Amino acid sequence: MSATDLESNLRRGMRRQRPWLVGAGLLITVYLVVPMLIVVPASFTSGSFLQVPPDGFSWRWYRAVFDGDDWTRAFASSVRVSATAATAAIAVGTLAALGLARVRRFGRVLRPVFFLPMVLPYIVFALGLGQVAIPLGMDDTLWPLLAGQAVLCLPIAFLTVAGGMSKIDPAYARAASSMGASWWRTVWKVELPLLRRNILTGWLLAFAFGFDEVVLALFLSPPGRETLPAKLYTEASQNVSPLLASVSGLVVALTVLVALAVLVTRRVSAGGSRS
Amino acid sequence: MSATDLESNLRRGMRRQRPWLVGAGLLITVYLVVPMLIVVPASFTSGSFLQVPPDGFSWRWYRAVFDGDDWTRAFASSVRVSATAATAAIAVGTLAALGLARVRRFGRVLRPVFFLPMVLPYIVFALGLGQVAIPLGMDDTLWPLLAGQAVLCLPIAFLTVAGGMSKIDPAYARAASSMGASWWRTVWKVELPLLRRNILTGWLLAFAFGFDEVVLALFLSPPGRETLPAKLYTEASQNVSPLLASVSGLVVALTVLVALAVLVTRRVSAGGSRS
Amino acid sequence: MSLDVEIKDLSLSIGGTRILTDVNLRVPQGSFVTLLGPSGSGKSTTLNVLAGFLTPDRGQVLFGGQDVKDLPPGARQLGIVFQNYAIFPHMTVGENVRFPLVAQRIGTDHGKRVADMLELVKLGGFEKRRASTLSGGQLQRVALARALAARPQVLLLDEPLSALDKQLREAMQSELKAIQREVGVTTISVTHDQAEALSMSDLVVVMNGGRVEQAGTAEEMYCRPGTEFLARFLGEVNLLPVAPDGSCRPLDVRATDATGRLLVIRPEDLRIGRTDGPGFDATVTDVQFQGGTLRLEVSVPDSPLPLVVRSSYAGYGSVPRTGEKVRLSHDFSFLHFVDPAA
Amino acid sequence: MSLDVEIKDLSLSIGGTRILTDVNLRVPQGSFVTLLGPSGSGKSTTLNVLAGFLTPDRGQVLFGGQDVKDLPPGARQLGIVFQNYAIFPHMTVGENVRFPLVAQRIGTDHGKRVADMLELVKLGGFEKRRASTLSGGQLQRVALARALAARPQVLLLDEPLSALDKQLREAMQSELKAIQREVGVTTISVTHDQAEALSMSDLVVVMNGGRVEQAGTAEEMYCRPGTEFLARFLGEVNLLPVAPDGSCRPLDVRATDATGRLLVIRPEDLRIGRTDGPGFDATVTDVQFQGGTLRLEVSVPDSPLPLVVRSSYAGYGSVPRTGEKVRLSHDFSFLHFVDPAA
Repeated sequence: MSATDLESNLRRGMRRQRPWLVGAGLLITVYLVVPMLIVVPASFTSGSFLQVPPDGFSWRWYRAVFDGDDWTRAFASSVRVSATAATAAIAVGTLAALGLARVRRFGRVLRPVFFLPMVLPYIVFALGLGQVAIPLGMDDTLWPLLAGQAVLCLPIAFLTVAGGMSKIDPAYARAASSMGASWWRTVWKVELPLLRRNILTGWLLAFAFGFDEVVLALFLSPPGRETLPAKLYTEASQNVSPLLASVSGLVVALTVLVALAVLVTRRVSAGGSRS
Repeated sequence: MSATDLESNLRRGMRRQRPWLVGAGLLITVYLVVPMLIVVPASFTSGSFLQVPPDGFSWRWYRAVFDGDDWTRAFASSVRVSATAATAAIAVGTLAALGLARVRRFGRVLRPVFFLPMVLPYIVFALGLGQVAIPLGMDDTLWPLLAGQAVLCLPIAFLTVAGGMSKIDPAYARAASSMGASWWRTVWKVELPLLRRNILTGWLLAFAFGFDEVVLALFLSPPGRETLPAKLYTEASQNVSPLLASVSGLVVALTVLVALAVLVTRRVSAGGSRS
Repeated sequence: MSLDVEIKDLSLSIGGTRILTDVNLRVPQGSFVTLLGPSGSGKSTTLNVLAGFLTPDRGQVLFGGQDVKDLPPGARQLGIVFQNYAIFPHMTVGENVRFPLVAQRIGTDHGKRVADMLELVKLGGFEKRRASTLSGGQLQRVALARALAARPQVLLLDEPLSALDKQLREAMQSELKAIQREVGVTTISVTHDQAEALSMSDLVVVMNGGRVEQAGTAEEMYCRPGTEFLARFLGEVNLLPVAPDGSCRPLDVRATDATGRLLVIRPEDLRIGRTDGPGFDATVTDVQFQGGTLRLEVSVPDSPLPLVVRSSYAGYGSVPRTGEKVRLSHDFSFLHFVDPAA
Repeated sequence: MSLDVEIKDLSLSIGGTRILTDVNLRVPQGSFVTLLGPSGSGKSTTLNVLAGFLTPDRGQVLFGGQDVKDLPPGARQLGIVFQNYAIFPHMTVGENVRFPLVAQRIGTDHGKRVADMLELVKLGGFEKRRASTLSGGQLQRVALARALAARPQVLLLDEPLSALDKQLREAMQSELKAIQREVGVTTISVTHDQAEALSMSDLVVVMNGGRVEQAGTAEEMYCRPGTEFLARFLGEVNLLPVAPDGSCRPLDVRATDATGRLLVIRPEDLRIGRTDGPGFDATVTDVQFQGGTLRLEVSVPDSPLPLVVRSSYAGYGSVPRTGEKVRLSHDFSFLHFVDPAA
């Protein structure tokens, strides 16, 4: 029996006294999931208006999504943008996590900087990027959007990798260096292999986050290459058709798939470290 | 000398071999801060157009913000909405952190649910909330927006408190319960006091996040009570005046203040636990 | 005030793994019992069942004859000293010790009781001190005062001294035992430290693989271990197989009724002397100075394994060297045998 | 192959706190030296300076006469066994042991060297095993094999046995020492375990408050401690003040040239006997059975503090009881005094 199992059972033993807190936890879960449970059924309406409860069941609005090619183009554009941004974010976030772990005291000061994008005023950021893009002649390209989304994904990517990093015994790096390994070999042969599951999880989370991002996409998408959320927003501010709900349903399905993938990698990772 | 100090010095000793990684860390910091450094100076232009570099220096556009009362009203509305949402989020997040810590094995399954809002398609969520609000007769009130923002702030609030919770020796709760304390006394007298700095930090982060949120605000703000980011967005999609930059500058200043407050509470907390 | 504790046929599985199997244990009222065993032997699990943090699959836990299985930890009238003390860091020493009194609504003059308890553990006047300003030894005392404050019927100690330095640990052993005797509370302690178990306990219970291997006084356990595991687990031992003819080389021992069993010889039962002394020839193969005693390994022509000898530093006159020829004699008042482990 | 190590006037402050003060140390080529001390004494810091993980403020670190202060850890030709072994969990045993060979581009036939090293630590054939499938004792062996693979000039051990169970720890002590002797590498170990330090080391260095308190062989340190701290730190001790007239109650000792100093009497220097024996009267106040030895505290009319006596279990015939009257005699071949601590 591992210590974790014992620990978990000890807590389970306490549970019987505390159904209140558990109940609260379950309620919160429901609260988080409810909005999803409203939009998705509404997308199966057979009527012409988005309403709760839906008016009959049909795949009508899902077929409509795939009828024209504008939605699929937006979907492809979204995938391309968020995959690129997630890759950039995870690369930078991993480097940062590796670097900051080596300068811990200084790192403690720098760390909050990585939370900045979480509290960054998105509109201000989008305006700033737009302004920078003009003199650089990039205002009609995907670069400003990519750069912006990469920044916004950075906290999620960095935190995931840094979380893994903080669980790696610093003695590993010290051991490698004492055996004559260069910093590069230490990173490549020791630290990155130990972090690989965190890196995968971080990428998936960053991708999911970028895929749903609206504000930058609206300000910075070049004409004709707008992302799915940007198109959704534009459509939604004009008229609320069930088509929006069906697109939303697809987005939710994709998000859930990514979330499941994250769960699986974490499960595998937890299993690996337990054995 | 504490173990942490030694650890930090051991890492410092390794630094000399790894200027590369440290350099990368610094570059990333610059990259994050640069967009801010563009928008804020632009707001001090004395000209009539938003441009980089700014055309001379003046407080003109800052005065303009406070001249009319529409911006200050939007600001007040934002503060009210995000303070309420942050309070709700921290209350729920704290309850959840306390509850999930007690059902660890089950909690491991539930935990990812709290990441959901981070990957939630905002537009879908906003549409869902809007749809729920209509039959409840709340579509003209602040309630849907408050509820929505509280959900979006939840991960940040939960993670901050749960992070603190995971550092609290579970023996404290076991000790309290073995001494005859009810679960309520254990929470109130032992766990909440130990978590109070995490709760404060979580509230500040949730507030800063909610303050900058655009999408829900656009969809769910009742007419005449739109929040600052919503107003910014509406103005920005019509014309890009330096007024936007000056408002943005104020928002950034506020955000930095909140971030500093977070830093101070963390510093104090770190100091307290070290002594 | 104090109750006897009994565990009957206790079994417990966690996540499909059997942790405890038919554990039986009787702890007389007011006595000090230590559960000792290698890690994974189930001693901590047993303590957690007694505390009420774990619910057994089968079996009974009786406090004074009453089954407490369905009572939550807080209703069992227990005092527990946790391994890392679990002193609430945001409270003063006084508030910590007062906690069980307030939680269980015991008595009215809490100030007096807190002062008395702190006096008992020699921390009189520490009421206002923050827990975070205390040393490890002081935390240990506060934990003991807090555990005893509500006049528990049973005191549980989870590796109570393992977080202390060697010097402090030895000083606290006597003191903890003295306080326990003064208060008279039935005490069950869990430890992996043999010296602590042997020196503090009225009764030692050795656990192995989720079962009780043997229970008895420290002397019984050390001098008359019931199994090979026990003989090897407590201290060092030489186990000499008894040949079919009853001889037990290299000793001049005859034990025809114990053929096939193992003779238990403790290192301090063997004497080492100059080559002109009594006994039989041996060659020193290893010498370890252990402060006050010498631990020697000697090889004997007839024995495949080296014998371990522990002798007082003063005994031999000078320290023998590796390779030196010596004479080995033995000195025991009774012969004890165990069956070889399967 | 192996180098002598010398530390000269080493001083180090971290965050404004002085950790090491004028540490001087000479480790002869091929010897096994243990740094021993209470926590916070600076022994781990000294090891980290030797490893190159910390840079001293002042002083020299010489390997074979060459100052290595400016060499990074990887260039010092060190082998280090870390406290928790730091065996890379994502590699096999073989890959772990090969790591320093590849990193330092040593030799060509890595497979042979890895196999040899695993043979040395009795893990032959374990190359393909995952580190995560090994037991604590096996991890310890892999760590040792990896540390020795690149033929280091100096081997550093950071609490090498502290993560092991008592039984395994004692078995590994002999084995580790044997491997060190076979390889002949200069070895510096840090430990807080006195038994480990005394039994394994050619030289014990006791540190206290960032300074070297005393260095010497285990016997020197135990029998002739230079300071009161050292006498109390290593094992138990009775310290009897010498009166102005040179007497040293309750013993019949005269030491007119040591007035004001403290006579060092180890518990095993005292003998306990029946009341009709030689010596002086004493009353047993505490008895602890420690397995093989008895630790007694006896009160003596003339001494304010009780005396600690350690006697073989067999010596007295039966175990004395608390309150029993006994006769105490002593038996030492020389008198040793220390100055009382300021």
